[in-house]
Amino acid sequence: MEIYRVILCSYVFSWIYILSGLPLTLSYRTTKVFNFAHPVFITYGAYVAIIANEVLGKRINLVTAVLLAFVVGGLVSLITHLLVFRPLSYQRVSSNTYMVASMGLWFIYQYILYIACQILTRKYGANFLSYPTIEYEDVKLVQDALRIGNIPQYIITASLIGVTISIALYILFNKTVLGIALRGTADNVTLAAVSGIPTDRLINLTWFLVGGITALSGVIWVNFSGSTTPDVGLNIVVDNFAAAFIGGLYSLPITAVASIVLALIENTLLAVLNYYFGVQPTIRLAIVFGIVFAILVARPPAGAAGGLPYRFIKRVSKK
Amino acid sequence: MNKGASITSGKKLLAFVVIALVIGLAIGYGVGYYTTTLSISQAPAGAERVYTLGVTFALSGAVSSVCVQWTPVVTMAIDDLNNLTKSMGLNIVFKPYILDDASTPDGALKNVQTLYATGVRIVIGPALSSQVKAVKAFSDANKLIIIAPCSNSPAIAIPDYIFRTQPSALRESKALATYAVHEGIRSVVSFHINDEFCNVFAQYFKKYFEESGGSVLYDMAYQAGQADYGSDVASLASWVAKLRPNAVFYCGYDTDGANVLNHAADEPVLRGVRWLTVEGFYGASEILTQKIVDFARATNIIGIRPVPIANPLYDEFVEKLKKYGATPTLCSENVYDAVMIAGLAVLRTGGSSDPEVLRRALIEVAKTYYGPGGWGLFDENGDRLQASFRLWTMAFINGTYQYIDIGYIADSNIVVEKVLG
Amino acid sequence: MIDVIGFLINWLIYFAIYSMLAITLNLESGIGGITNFGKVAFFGLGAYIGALMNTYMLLAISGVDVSKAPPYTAEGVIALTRISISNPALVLGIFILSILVSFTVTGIFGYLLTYPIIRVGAGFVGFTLLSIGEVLRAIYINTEFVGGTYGMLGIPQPFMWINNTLLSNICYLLLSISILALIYIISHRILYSPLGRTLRSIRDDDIVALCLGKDVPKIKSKIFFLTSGLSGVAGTLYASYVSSVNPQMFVMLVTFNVWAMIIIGGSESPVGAVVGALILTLVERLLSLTASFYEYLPFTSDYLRPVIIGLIMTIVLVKYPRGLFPMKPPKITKSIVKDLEGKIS
Amino acid sequence: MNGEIQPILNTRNVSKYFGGVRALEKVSIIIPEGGIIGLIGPNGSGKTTLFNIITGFHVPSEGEVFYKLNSKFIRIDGLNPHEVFRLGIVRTFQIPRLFPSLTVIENLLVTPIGQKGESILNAIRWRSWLEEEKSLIKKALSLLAKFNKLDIAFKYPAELSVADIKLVETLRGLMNPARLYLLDEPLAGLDLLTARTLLKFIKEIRDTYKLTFIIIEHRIDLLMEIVEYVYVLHNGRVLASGKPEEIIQNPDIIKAYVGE
Repeated sequence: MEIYRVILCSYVFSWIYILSGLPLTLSYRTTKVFNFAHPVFITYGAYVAIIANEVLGKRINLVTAVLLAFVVGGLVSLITHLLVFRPLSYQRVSSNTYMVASMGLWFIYQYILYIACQILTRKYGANFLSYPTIEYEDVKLVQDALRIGNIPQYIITASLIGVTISIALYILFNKTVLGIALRGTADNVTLAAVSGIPTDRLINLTWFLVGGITALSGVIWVNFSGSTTPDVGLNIVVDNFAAAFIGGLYSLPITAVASIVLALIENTLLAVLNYYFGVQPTIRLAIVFGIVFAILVARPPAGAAGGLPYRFIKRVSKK
Repeated sequence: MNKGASITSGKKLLAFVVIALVIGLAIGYGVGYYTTTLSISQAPAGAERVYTLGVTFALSGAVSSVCVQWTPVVTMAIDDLNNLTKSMGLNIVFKPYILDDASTPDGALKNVQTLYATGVRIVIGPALSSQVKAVKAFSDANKLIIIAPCSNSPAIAIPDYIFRTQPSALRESKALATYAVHEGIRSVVSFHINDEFCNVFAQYFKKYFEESGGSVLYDMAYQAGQADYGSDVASLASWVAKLRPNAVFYCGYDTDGANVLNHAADEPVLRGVRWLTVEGFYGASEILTQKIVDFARATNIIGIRPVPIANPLYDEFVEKLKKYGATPTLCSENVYDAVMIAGLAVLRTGGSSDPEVLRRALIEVAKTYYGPGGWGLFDENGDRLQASFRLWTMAFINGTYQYIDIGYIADSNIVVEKVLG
Repeated sequence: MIDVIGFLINWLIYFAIYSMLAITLNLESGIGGITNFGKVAFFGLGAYIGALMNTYMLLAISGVDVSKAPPYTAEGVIALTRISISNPALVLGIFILSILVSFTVTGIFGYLLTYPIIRVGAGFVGFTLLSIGEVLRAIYINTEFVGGTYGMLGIPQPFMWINNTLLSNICYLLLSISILALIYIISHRILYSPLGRTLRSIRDDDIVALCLGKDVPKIKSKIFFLTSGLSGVAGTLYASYVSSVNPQMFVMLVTFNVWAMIIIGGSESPVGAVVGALILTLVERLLSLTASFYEYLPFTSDYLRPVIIGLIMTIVLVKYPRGLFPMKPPKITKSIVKDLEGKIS
Repeated sequence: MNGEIQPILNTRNVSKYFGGVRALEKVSIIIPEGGIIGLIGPNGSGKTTLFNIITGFHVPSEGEVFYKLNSKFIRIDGLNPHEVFRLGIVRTFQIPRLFPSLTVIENLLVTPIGQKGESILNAIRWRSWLEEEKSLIKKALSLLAKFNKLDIAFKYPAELSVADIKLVETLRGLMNPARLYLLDEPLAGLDLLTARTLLKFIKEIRDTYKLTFIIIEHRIDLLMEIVEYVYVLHNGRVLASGKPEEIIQNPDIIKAYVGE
């Protein structure tokens, strides 16, 4: 069994899921918004890299892509917050209202991208709705310098971005005043506001980070996958939601672990099932969702909400 | 919370919504009236008569990357039709009415209903067989002519108002199976996307291949609409390493195809077998990368596609399409033929909107139509009768990566003209 | 030759089916507090049950060898078309039976799902049910009996034997509208009854409701049985209308469309659900009807349709966060109080 | 404790562990019928856990809870919360939890158990429950009238004052034949005047409806004004119990509160 490639895929997917899943949990924790527009951050990140690549004559550096994607993703996220989520939060709406508003946003962003792709396709000739892998020039240079050309480039890209962002996030949240204020805002806005933390600005910052970091997973994606489509965010975000829910919509570490586990299940477990048990990989979604379902039912997550104190089977104490 | 205010504003809203709806309905009525008069009724003498051809393509969603490349083809075909009418001195102008169905059956049905309501009597599209099935009942009931350019499902091979310019998958699979046996391939592992188009190919390829003495050692499908197929390719590699087939039969589209081939190119095991495929990812620009073309040469990947050889019309079509900023992809010649046959049928009836008249005209026109996709003749089920195919592969020629045709299959005669190293 | 009538009929059938989903979703989510992100699971299950009964059963009773002509092949479809025109009594009978069966089976399916719903807690119900929807879809895709990726086709529209398309469509529309009316009345009556009050209290705070003696799981399971069953009926109606089912029809987007309807229309009130369904289904159609107006744009004008729908959704919600027609407190309580006025010391 | 008074509820050696953490250990208390009993102790001493066990939120790890019903004692630990409520045990929460989208009168009307209109089939036939609804509304209105609060009947909880919310929350239980009230910090956040009014009201309804109250409260000074007996919990154990005046002078308790 060709376990090597399966492990590579699981590895890259772990980073992609972590980079897009953690911000999802963070945004829910901060603002209680089920953001269904989250996939557009991934997609926009990927498309920023693609468009930059095309504009720069198919020679793009990872650094350029990362910076552009981070800024664009962050801005889209911030604008979304300022124009839609913040006005809604002033009116104390239910989470379902946020959800539907974010769905509306998803439609807008997604189809603006389709329009942009069509116009760009006319201008540059490439099919933007299905774009080939992008190779990053500077990563190639580093690879040549270090004589590690035989390692797939996406491994290096994913590791670089993933490790950097993880460390940065860890330091931000655990070692800096700003991060502690951010966490405080995330956990209890009222309390944070009373304590003199400028919550409004911090929530803006959170949204910027959410969009920016999520967009980076798109930057890894275009380097990894053979093709990028406007649906890429949608395909990835399902697993983000699964991971976020397993993490109780609260815990960043559990979300990260759940992301890795999901990446392993989707890649390794399915390959094993297929090879040793003849199970067709077409059941992938059923397996992922079945497992999430089983986890949620077997170990209801504590955190954002708990189950009802109700026992279907009567239990009494030991004598 | 201010209850009272929200209740009174509710009343205002009610008024607002009702007014909006009335206006909306009025617009809808007006538009319906406007477009129908334009497309159907007799305009004053001397003025142009506009005939609208409905188009519903999956311009967003799962298969959008293929379908967006069909819109230039439609534009081109409509231009050709209008040049024709002009040169004939007719004052009919054709106009496309392009709608996006988001790759969903539901979207296709809604679009077809809208198009029909605006007076359209011939619809080009939808792309997927599942969408064609969803519009079938509506087409049957209202006698709306549907010309599907890329549906190959034998389940819709029924005499009705649905025509298909994509030849049946049966003959194509049979031709590919014959080719495989001819090449000395005795065993294959089948690997395809789990969707109707490719499942049909896989099913019939297996049938005909096994009838000719070959064997399909393992049939593996991967789920459409995933982010990535790396692990599925790894599983395929495991099977190939274990079962040691002569070849891999592959069916996929451009997006998933690029993904699969990219991963496959990294697998030494998969470089060591022949690859056979159909027209699924033909023409996709994202597949023409150095990595994949190298892989294609290493495995001598051969695809089949339903275009007859020695068809100068096809070469002309490719050349002309370049001016519209597009290259031929999956089914694009069928799209062109669909629009042309529809337009010619309309001209033959003199702009009629009677479905029966149109249907008969369509069948008659197709009998004498020869386009880039070959002879237009439909069989009794309204499916294109076409039994000659091209064999294609990818190569690096004259400094560019490109798709090239290397031979053809006609009536089970196999001719391979070019042999690439 | 203006086909406004045909346009209206087709839109109204869609509207009716989506209204059923919206009203039931409103009943279970807006009022019952079950955040159902898996609406499409019940819709799809109903559609598949309807499809299975209206094809396999019809073929078997008519003496066609089902194994040779299953409803996902051309032979099956041709046989079904023949039967559905020639044997109206049988077609109608099986159709009515399929609606009943689909109500029962989908209802029981929903009833059984109450266990995980209670167990995971309110915040996680949505995703749990969404998973169920996707698992079901994966099952359809991988089961040959129900057509796999081919889906099933040739499901007879029960009035197809009427030799007039318009008339048979009108019949179907009337049937759908009357079922819709029935569902509306049921929903309206439940909402303004003591049960509705209890449901709203459970939605507000299920723990307190439990502390006040409400058997929350039992009440939720009852209401979920009803709403799931009714969504199943909507599914059956949809399958017979489109006359084909396919796993691609029952994707998450359907659920979210219905959610958009009830939130825009005004969560909690059945009027809101209907208005939401009306606005979204109509706007979409009107936009596609006017797509040819914008041909001069440098891109496919139909891409604007989802953008405009998205804008409508966001703007309406930012302006009216409680939706266009939020629920009003029951009038009946007020009128009784008025009657009693003066009698209370 | 006075021998003549019949207990309505007693716990016998109730213990509760969460994972390895001990929340309650062998707590035995006796609640006399018709009494107002105080339950005090520092934060984390297990008061709310005890309430949770009595009301069926938690199953005790050890021990039993008995409740007198029709002059017989039945075991109620392990019952679900709604079953406990149906036996006449009403609980309020630290933060008042009225149903925010229901008006005050609806908040009262929702409480009666076994309403006819709560079954789906009856709910659809309005006539089947209309009579019952009328009598319930009458009852609710007369309850409100008794406390001169008829004017808030159609207000939403968000429009009420804190005292009114607490009042409504307590009245909610009276829509049923309630017998035992468990109040969790009813005085928290109230100014002195309102707090006294509420206490007066508790006494009043106790006398009118022959109820029993167990009250968790941190404002001991106020609490001592009305309770007849006090249990002090500390670190999950009963540290002391007795009449209020005895408790106030007990140095152990002062140490438990102030010391550590």
